[in-house]
Amino acid sequence: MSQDLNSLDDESFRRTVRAFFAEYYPEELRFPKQRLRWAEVKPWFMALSRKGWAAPGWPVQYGGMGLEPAKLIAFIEEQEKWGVARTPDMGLTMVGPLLIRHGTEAQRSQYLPRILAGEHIWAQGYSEPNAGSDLASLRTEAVEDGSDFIVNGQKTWATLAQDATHIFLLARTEKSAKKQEGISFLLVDATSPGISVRPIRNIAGGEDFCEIFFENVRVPQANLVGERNGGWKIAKELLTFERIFLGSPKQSQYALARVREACALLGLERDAGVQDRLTQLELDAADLNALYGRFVQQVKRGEALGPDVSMLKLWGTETFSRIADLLLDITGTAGGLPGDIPAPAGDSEEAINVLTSFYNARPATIYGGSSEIQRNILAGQVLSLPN
Amino acid sequence: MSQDLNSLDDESFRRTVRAFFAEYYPEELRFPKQRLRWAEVKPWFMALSRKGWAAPGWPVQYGGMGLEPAKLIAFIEEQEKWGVARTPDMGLTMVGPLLIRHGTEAQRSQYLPRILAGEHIWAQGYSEPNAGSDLASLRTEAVEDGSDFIVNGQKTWATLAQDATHIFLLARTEKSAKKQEGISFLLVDATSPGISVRPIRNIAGGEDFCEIFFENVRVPQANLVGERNGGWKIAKELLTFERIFLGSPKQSQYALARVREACALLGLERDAGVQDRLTQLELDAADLNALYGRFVQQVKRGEALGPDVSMLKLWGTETFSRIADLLLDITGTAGGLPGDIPAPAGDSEEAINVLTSFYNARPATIYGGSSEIQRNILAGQVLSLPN
Amino acid sequence: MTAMHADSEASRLEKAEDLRQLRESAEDFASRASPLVRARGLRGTALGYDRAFWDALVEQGWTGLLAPQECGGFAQGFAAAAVIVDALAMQLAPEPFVPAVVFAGRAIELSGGGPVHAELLQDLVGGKSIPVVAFEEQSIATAVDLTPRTVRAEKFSGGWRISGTKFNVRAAAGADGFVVSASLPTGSQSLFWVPVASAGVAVESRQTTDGGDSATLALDGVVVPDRHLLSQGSRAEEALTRAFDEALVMTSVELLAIQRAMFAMSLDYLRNRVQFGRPIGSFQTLQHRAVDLLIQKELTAAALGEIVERLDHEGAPRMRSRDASRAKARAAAAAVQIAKDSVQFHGAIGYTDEFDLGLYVQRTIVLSAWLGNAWMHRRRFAALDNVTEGAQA
Amino acid sequence: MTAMHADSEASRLEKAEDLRQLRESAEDFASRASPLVRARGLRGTALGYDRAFWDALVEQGWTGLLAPQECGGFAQGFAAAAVIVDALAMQLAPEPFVPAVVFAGRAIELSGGGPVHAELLQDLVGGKSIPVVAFEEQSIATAVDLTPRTVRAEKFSGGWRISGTKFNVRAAAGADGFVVSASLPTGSQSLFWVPVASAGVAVESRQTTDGGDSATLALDGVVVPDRHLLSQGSRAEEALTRAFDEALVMTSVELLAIQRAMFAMSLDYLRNRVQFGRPIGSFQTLQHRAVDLLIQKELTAAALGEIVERLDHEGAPRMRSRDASRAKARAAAAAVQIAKDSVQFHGAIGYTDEFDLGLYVQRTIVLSAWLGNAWMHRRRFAALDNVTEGAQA
Repeated sequence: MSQDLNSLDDESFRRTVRAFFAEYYPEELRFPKQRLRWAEVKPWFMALSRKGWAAPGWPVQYGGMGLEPAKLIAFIEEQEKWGVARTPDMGLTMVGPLLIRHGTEAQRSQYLPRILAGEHIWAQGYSEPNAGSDLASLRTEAVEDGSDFIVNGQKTWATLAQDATHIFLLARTEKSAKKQEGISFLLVDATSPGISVRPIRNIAGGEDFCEIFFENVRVPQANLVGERNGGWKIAKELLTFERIFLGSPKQSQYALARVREACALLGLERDAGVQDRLTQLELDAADLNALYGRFVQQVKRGEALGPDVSMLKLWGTETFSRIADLLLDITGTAGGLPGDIPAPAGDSEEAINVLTSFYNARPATIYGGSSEIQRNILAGQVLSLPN
Repeated sequence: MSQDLNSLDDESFRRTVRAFFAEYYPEELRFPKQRLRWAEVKPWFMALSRKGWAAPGWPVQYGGMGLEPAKLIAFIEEQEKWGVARTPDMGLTMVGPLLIRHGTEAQRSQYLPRILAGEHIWAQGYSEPNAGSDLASLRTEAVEDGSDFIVNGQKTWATLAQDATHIFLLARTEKSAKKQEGISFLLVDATSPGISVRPIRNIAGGEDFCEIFFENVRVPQANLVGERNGGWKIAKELLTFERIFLGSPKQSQYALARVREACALLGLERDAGVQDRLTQLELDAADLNALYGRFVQQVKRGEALGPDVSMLKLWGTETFSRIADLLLDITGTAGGLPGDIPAPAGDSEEAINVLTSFYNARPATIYGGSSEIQRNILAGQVLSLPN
Repeated sequence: MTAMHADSEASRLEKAEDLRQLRESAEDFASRASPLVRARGLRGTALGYDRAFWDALVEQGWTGLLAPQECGGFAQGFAAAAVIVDALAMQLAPEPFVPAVVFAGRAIELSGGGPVHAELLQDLVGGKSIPVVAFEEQSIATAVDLTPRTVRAEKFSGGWRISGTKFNVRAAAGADGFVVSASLPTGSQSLFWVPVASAGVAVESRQTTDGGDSATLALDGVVVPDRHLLSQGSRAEEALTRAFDEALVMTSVELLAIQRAMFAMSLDYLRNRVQFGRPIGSFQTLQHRAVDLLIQKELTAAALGEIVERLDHEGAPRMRSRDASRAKARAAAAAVQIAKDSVQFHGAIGYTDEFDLGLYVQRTIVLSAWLGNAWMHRRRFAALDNVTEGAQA
Repeated sequence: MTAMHADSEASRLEKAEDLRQLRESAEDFASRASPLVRARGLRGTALGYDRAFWDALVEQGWTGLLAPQECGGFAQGFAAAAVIVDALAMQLAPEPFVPAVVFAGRAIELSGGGPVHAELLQDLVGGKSIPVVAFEEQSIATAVDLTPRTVRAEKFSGGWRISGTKFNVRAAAGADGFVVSASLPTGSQSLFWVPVASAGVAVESRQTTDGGDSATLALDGVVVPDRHLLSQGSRAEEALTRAFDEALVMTSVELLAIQRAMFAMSLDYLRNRVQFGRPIGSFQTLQHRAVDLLIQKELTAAALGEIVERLDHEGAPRMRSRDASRAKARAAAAAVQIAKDSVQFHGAIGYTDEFDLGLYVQRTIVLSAWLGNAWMHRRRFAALDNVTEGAQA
């Protein structure tokens, strides 16, 4: 069936996809203002799963749609146009591609189908309280014990881990080695005894991130991905890949749409002061989109991404942050109110949400490698500036 | 007579000063767009000198006006309002106060009267081609030879040294010492054999700065100021003092006036995009003025200035630079033209000068300690951030 | 002249010493009686603050700091008020000192010296009543506008009847009454005292991001007696404008205190947090960013230094409004910048609710928007500059 | 479909290979024939450039890169033109390739296919004539405006009589004639060919900051024959707009080349200049600033990548204008930023005329303003976005 999709012309393909969205995607979840939890978005994911559309980018042999790049982009664009929510997608975007590339046959057959079926929801266990920007200084350790590892430690900053059934994590398996060299990549069942997950309330009042505590958690050695002590290379590969994802112009484009709506509701469409700033940001996003396109082409051609992909994450998140600042400015006296604020002078039902963007912009420049880390990477690895 | 001035009330004092300007200051030199050369401004300086007004801030005993702080500020304000040009003032603002504080009696009686008489024009010899931001790494050396030093080396970045009769400079008198510790402060007659001065043409087409070459130049040891090898401390004191001077809001206020004039001539007075930026910059300058006032109060109270004065130079020059950027933006298609550009659609004689501000903003954040150096000083010496 | 000069210098020194003592006792009180955990605990409660703590402020005499002596106050002026505002803000005390004592109190005082004004001020000073001002008429205002248009008052035999809706009334949930601006049938404006218990008053509260309260105040034919007309015409306009400007400056003082607190937390973190084997404060980019924040904080302090001083002197209303907008523009923008960069310095932990930085960030967001944000006040400043004659907005 | 796809892929690869070869030979030629010392020496000369070097460009066939084959050109399109523009800009060659070959040449070509157009293009291709466009009617324009208003042409028995003044005509001193936009008595607009030698033409040159030439062109009852009316009405409007947009994009290509040159000089200096015992490029703040410039340069390159490609395809004029303004907005702002920061990186030496960086800075200033600066083009971009129907500005 995916074969059929690939052979459609662009417009027919988009029409097919839109028709599916119209039929199955819940109207009330269109253009959600916050990240949705698994319980909210599960029915939709299951509809995708039944259709065989859960993993548009995976090869057909592993249950994906195997869409060719242009189709994949069209698929994503149509999702965005329809306002389709993001599902908990660590399994689809990170673990799946990782296992296809580095996993054993056993790992692939154990995990991939369950990701597609919505049975396994994955969370990431990278950061630790004392290993933030300096990720390689992590201390969570996995000590060999028979055919298992015994894992002890604490992870933090794990997105929506309260919904996760599984965790992929980095743990130290060799203490004496140089800090990057003693790290392994493990797959862990979140229901294993000794694991506790605690959502972290954030300053926006949300609970998008969690702490995960590991106390003598048994993890079979079969759950090691790649070489023992070779986890850092895999993690870096994932982080590089993540940066193209985190550098997508989507977040900025979405926020710009919110600013334009606010301008319309607040009568600021002809205010040159506001429009000058907005236009600058629109061009920042347009040129980000062009830069993003270059990296997407690179991926399409099957080339590995280099450290220069950090530019995307940097410019993308900082542009988003500037857009959020503009939104906060132009919503004037309502800036202190979270949630939807009714538009002024309105019989209309229209509302403006100010603070979600502002608060979302804060972690955006921190996680996935802070802006400072990205600039260090670019200065050292791309510009070859001296140490 | 200066006593009389101090006893006047503020308005009478200002009236007296203005009357003098009106009588003696050449009309065609009011509000000059560029720094004037000595030949242009000499007649005016001589008028000041004859009146005994050459050095408003010096104590009466050394031939100054001995104005109390409030009067001194009023004097400066009236100069600015009248558009009085800056004279070559290194002698008045730097060498004079320096000798009053650190000089010998002989040095004072030799140099101070001649500064007041317009006989001696001073230039600064600090920077070298390889000692810019890292000033203490300077290499110009002064080797003892009988009752003289023999000076060899090269100075650069010396403002208007082509007009100077004398040079105060930093030279290395002890090579083996730690780099800050082997430096002495010397007064040098610019007509000494072995000195050559070469104006440096800059990218704006001007020649405000010079290189000075020293080839076996004899300088009497009597021209040493302060302790031998103790020049760094004196230089730092002068630099700190210079920073309050370089951090004056004057430059920004002057540039803002140019922007406002341009807005009027270009019909941009009601353009909210331009006005939003202009207002931001006006507030930046207004708050700079308040901060400047705090340091002026400190000087008035006779307190030494600390490293926090670097804030003034930083904010002052960077604000000026942003104003220059705005001027360049709003003069649109004329941005490539140096000099005065006739205003559009005009029978009027009005003209706009775009590039002078833009080019002047470049060295402003470089000399007197670059913005990077100022931030280092503030981070280390004011915020005590670790090294 | 010389003698006068010496005298005024002596009185200036004396005043400075008084303020120093006030600051010492205020800071001592605030840090003892209002640790951060108190502010944290009050977030999202019904009033958003603690009436018993308000009584303690009354006890200290601070609710009477501005009011004239004939109303039981101490008429100490804004230099003194700023000291209290600063000390309370540093501890994030959520009690509505600026909304009630400054904004509402001054609006009442400046409205006139009649018996009702005196009574209201006595109640404020004595802690019997907490008044707040209700003047905004848009759910989201993008320009400063103090002129009432949609809230109207009409005279009838039994007094005045007021109808309309006010928005963004901060600390309304715990207020005992409202100073309400209303337009009169003559087209001129007025200020009324509207007790919260009046029939037809509906307070619809919602939580601000700092866990405080901001309400929509619906007035549906609310009847008040004649004596509740506090002022009208140009007097009402001037009273509201001046009290608004004074509240702006005092809010800027709060924002400066919060800037200081966030900056101090950041410096502390920069000095102590180790990554890559070094304190992160040794990284030059973070150092330079900290310097830029220092400058913003010092610009705020320098601007407020001259503006607070001028507030205690009679001056042209237009200049006072310019000053006030300038203060808020700098204080709010600098605070938001410091808040954002402080979170960035701290990384993940700075985004967690359990870390105290977030409390300051949340308050920053609320205060920077209240009475108009930096963008709005830059525009007000410019508009006042351009008015060369005639009425001001 | 699959076959077609493969074909177009093959032709795309072939084209890419052609461009690669063109780039190689262009860079080779430019660096050999136009070292920076040549550009330096031509500053402030009468023409601001070297007609003999122009002849060498003719020799290379580059003046004919865009023109149709029937006029002796090669119709290679803008992807190829961009290669030449880039190579010449990198060496700061001051010859008016974009003003003449792109802007004037395309304005003539798009105006029509008559004998006079062919003749003018042949002369351009063959180096006999260097035409430039005169369209600005304000000494300082703050908004992009291509509509002639004050320069008017009137028909009379002997042809047309043109009067009025054009401003900011770049490279006018060496031009053999002008493509002049003029309004007609009917209110519609037109493009005329005005040879420089015509009676009533006065060229008042002044030096731009890069030592080039920009003139005010006064036309005092200049008489031209009927056949010099190149186009009128919507055709004239479209020709001028399209040629203007193409010139904008090619100017952006020049600015990108200059960005690259300045950035490379800066990296070199950062790596080699030692202060405080370390290369200054090891200081983190300078590193991060360099990264921010890298991003600006790459954003320019990415934007131009898609925009130059679209220029060779027919598309909606409004989209082309949006693209062109977007290109200029980014390229100019990024170049000015890189220029300023490069001077800052270099310190004192970066401000001296004898150091080559200044040559690039001066050209940056000129090119960023020519045809409208970043601020103006952001506004044009936004205005085109907002036009949903009807005529565009």
